[in-house]
Amino acid sequence: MATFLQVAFDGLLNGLLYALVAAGLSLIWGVMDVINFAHGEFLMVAMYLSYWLGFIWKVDPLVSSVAGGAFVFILGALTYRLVISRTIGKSAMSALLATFGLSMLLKNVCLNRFSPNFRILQHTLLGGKTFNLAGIIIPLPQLVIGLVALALLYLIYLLVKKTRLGWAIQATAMDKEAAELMGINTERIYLLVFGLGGACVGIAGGLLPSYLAVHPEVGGLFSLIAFVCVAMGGFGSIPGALLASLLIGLVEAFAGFYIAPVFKYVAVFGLYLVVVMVRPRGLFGW
Amino acid sequence: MALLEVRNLTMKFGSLVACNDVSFDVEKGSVVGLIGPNGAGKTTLFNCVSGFYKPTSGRMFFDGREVTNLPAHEVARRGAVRTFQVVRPLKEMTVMDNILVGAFLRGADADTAREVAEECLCLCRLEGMADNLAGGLPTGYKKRLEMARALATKPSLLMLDEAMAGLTTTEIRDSIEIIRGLKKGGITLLVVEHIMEAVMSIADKVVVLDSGVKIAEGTPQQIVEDEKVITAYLGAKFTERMKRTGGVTRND
Amino acid sequence: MVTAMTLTGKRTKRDLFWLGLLALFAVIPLTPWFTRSTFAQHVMIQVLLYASMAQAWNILGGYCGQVSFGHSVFFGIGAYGTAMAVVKFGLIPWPGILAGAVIAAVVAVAISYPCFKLKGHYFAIATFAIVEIFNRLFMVWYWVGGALGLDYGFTQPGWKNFVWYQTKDCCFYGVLLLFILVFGIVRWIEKHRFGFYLRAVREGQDTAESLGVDSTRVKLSAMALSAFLAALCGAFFAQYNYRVDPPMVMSLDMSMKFVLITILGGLGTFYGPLLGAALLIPLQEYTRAYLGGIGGGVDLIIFGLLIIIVVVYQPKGIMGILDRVYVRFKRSREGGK
Amino acid sequence: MGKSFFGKCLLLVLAALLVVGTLSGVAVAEEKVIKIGTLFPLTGSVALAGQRCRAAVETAAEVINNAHPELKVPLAEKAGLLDGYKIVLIHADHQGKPDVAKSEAERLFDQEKVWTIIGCYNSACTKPASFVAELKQKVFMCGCSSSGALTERDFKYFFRMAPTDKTESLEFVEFIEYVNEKKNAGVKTVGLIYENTEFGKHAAEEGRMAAEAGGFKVVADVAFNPGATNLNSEVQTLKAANPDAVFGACLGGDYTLWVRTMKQMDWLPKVALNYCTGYQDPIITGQLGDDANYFMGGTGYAPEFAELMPAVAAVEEIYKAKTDPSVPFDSDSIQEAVALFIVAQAIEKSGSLDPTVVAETLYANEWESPLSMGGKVAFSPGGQNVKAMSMLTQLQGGEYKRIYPLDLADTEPVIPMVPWKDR
Repeated sequence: MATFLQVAFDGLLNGLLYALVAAGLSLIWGVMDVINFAHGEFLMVAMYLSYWLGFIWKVDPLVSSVAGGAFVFILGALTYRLVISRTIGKSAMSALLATFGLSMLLKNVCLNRFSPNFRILQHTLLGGKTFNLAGIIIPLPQLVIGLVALALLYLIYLLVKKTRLGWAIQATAMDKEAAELMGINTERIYLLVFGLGGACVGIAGGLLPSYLAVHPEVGGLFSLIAFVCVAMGGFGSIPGALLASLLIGLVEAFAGFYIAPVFKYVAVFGLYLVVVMVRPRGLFGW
Repeated sequence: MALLEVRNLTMKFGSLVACNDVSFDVEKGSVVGLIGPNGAGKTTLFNCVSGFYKPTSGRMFFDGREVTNLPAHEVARRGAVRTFQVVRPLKEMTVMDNILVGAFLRGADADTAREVAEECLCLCRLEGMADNLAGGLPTGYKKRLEMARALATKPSLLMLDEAMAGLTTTEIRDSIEIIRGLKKGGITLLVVEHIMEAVMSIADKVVVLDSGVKIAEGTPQQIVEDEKVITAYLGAKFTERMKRTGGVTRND
Repeated sequence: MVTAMTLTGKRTKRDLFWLGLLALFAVIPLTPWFTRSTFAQHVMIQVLLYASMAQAWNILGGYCGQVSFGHSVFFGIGAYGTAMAVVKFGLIPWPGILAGAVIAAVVAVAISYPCFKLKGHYFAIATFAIVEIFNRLFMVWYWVGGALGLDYGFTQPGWKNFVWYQTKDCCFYGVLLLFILVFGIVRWIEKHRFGFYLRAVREGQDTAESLGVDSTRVKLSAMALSAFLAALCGAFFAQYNYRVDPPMVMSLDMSMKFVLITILGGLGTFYGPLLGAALLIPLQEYTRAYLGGIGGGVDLIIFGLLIIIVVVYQPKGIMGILDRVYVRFKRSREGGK
Repeated sequence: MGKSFFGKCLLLVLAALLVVGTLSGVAVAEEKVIKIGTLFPLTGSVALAGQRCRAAVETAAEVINNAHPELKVPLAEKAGLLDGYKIVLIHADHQGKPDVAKSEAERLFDQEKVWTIIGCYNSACTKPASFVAELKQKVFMCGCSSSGALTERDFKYFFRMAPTDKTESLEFVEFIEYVNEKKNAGVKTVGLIYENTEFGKHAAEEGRMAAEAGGFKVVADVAFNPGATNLNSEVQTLKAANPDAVFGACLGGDYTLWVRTMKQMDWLPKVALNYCTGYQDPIITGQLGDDANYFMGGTGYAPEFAELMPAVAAVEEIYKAKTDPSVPFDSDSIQEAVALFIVAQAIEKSGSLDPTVVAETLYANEWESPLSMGGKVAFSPGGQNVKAMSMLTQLQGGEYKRIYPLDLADTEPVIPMVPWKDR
């Protein structure tokens, strides 16, 4: 029983991490109907930033995450200006392919600049700390990331649902032309959304070096899982993405433990297929 | 026996009843007009007949055989072909290729199909446009392309969904001519149309829908005088005018 | 009538060009450029192989408009088919090649039947998921070698075993045959009913249905044919590299190659896959050969940039650029008169 | 309709291709040069190891090409070999992909006209690349690829320096028997954790066979996909099976993740033994800090072995200058340097550049190799270095301490490993 709870808890914490990574993707997808293939590389860039801040100036990842968010916000906005804005209105795949090119570019620029070394921050505030809750071991870094994920998702939710800006975003997402007629600067909304989506993943990347090694290839699997989370949750639905991430985290943990670790991603991707077979627009999709 | 028989057709979307217990016949060789105010369920009915929607209840027979739950392509294969109210050209294909897609329904042979397509091209007066991309055509041409494409399948029943909406007067006249030509050629037509004069001038029979219910059926003359139709849809002025002009097409 | 004449005229002219191109390829092995350098031979073989792969994908992704990122699965099944025949059963590769291709087609239909009801990104991500699932299952399926992969031993070189050790001439002709097969099929399809139906389904599924096109069947047939041909390419890949393991053939990277080459060349065009491969593969091979040794992924940086530029500025690919140049060229000539 | 225009464009593209191809074929002819190719994963997920391997070969080439009388290494004293032949290295990158390795090997042999190739780190890449060499009857020198299958193919031109995973597995089991007996460790069960690749899978198979032959029960067999985002289920599975000893084959980042996850889950086996993996990478263990302590593994070289291998230190200085950030040799990269030294000695000794003669010479002699543990290299049919030794080390206080075999040991092993909470 203790093991079961432990596995479940690990799964939930990982699910929250996936949710944090997927949040930005979900926002971008929901508003612009664009899949950002370079999402994982945005994460990687933020992780490098956080690592170097920690390595050179001993800044803790908790603090660096803010810098990571800001940095990737700019990176995202730039990406939108230089690449994505030029693919809007073209075939649905062009943004995906362009961002695939971008992911290749970012990955190899980091490889070139920072070498393929695995880099780990030592002596971080959270690193390696755990506490025991009724027999369940809870790692502090993952827990903090999980809490940040919840807070951030809630903030995005509030932003989209409750603020003026959020209305503008929703209007743009529903009908770009109509929103323009209503005087919304959709170009700016897109820019902002892409930046915000970047910022979310930037915050995740800033926190991760607390326990995960940084290297140029680190983003790959994260972005795949984030895609699956977002698609499974349903077109741009933040609660959907959260639910899907938690489900994926749990399935990963249970399949990994009760079937075999090699099958854990088979189960994750299989789950996605099953879900979309039943609900072709995802859990919360319409 | 009628070419198309619709019996007690009902279509519900959730709690919304788009068509309620509609029955009518389309006789072979005739032109039947389907009219009614916006939201009366004309297009829904069309979608049911052409196999795009599965009706909630009711049955349909085409050429003596039941077509109620057949998929759209099968209905088309049987010979009941429709056009779309909002034109749907195959944008990145040329006009000729568009029509060829229809023509291929009656045989895989490319040369025969090409001959058929040429005919339809001429019939719908698209001769000079064969090599243009369909996506770049002006609206009027797109409407005619819809028709040409459907014709190329050699249908026995052609269902036109507002083939004249949004056209200029001259274009409407052309279309009416084309439809008359088709009728002469032995094709049965079921026409949804908003432009009353047009319907009245070509239809042998008119079916009127209102809020999903059939409220009248009869010759144009009968329909124009039907009280229910006048209140629900046509309005007294229109009837006056129709009587005055004797149902001849004109614009206002 | 005029139209009919120009259409027929166009047809023969294009066919002549196509035949001329094949003749050109056929004599390439006789040129000193080819005979002197096995690397040039390798690059040429890769160009034809990847062009064929991309064309196989193009049937589904370009002509039929169903952008699948799952083609490496079928490519992989083809590769495993022949490798199993040779390595596991000690046979000649031919029955394996055929079996692999047939299995790939069957698997493709089985997978895509439910997937085709997904739209847009949901479909794309489903194909990602399928690649990952297959990759991971093959990694632990020890009957087919699992993570260890299947390695070819020495066999008698020649057409019977479809391996050559000392020269690449026959390899080149082997891949040329594959190329002719794939491109020939697509050429044939383009002119026949199936080709029109493919494009009709791409441009508008409802419209196609209204004209009596069974869109599901068309898509499934396209998928099966596309997977069958991709599997043949996979079989050649295995024979050519003397080895198969899951990351080599069933990976997102490999899937992306199918897509990128076609998009770069021109989606849904006949020569697009060849043009894409003729640009991308030499670029990839030569940059890796002459910059890769320096390390630091410079070749991949260039590669990434190029993809962005092409996708953003010329979404119709090289064919689009050629079209534009051609229009300008024609206009200037007409202006001159 | 303009298709002839496309024809012209296509022809132009092809013509451009032809020109590029011709240019590339022009090789710079130089006299008295032996070209040697290196083929490592310079990009991709194991690029770090690949780049260090390349630096190691460069180091060996520098020692051979220039007069280094201060170094106690064969061929260091005078410049070049065979009366003034110099070694020129041609580097290539296989990106960790077997198909690329195969075509790059062909290019190195045919276009660059290299005399031999040293490589390829990944066993999966070494296989097709050495197959090419064998077909062309060229010598292939393999430093550290560990898959035992490589030397079971009866190739005539293939030579491998490092011990295989089989050798290591047997040594692991021997070591466990030793600690059971002398230290009362009470190890009865074994768990395996490995990345599911050619390397990991093969190592695990050998580990399982060796363990079962030694009478140990294998209670956990955990394969995982490299580059994982977390190893929770993997470690949880291990923890649930609770084996006394664990054989691990995890590279790079996965190794650190494994160790850290074990710490988080507060579990440790009594004995954790690693194949040539992340454990031996001084950078990675350095980054793990104190958490890396008490883990054990097979090690071909560590800076702490200076007294055993006195000649290495000076060579290592050259190596350090070639790596960025500057690192000492590790067990993998040093084997690649050995590969070049050995083949150069064989060329020198046979006085010939005929691959067949050199290969025969390689088989016929026992070679001095101050960079190898044990100092000697000799090959059995199939090309395995039978003198290859692996020393078991344990990290204590951040240093690799030699613990087994006993005649070379300098430290008592800490068995069982110190539990996390007592550290």
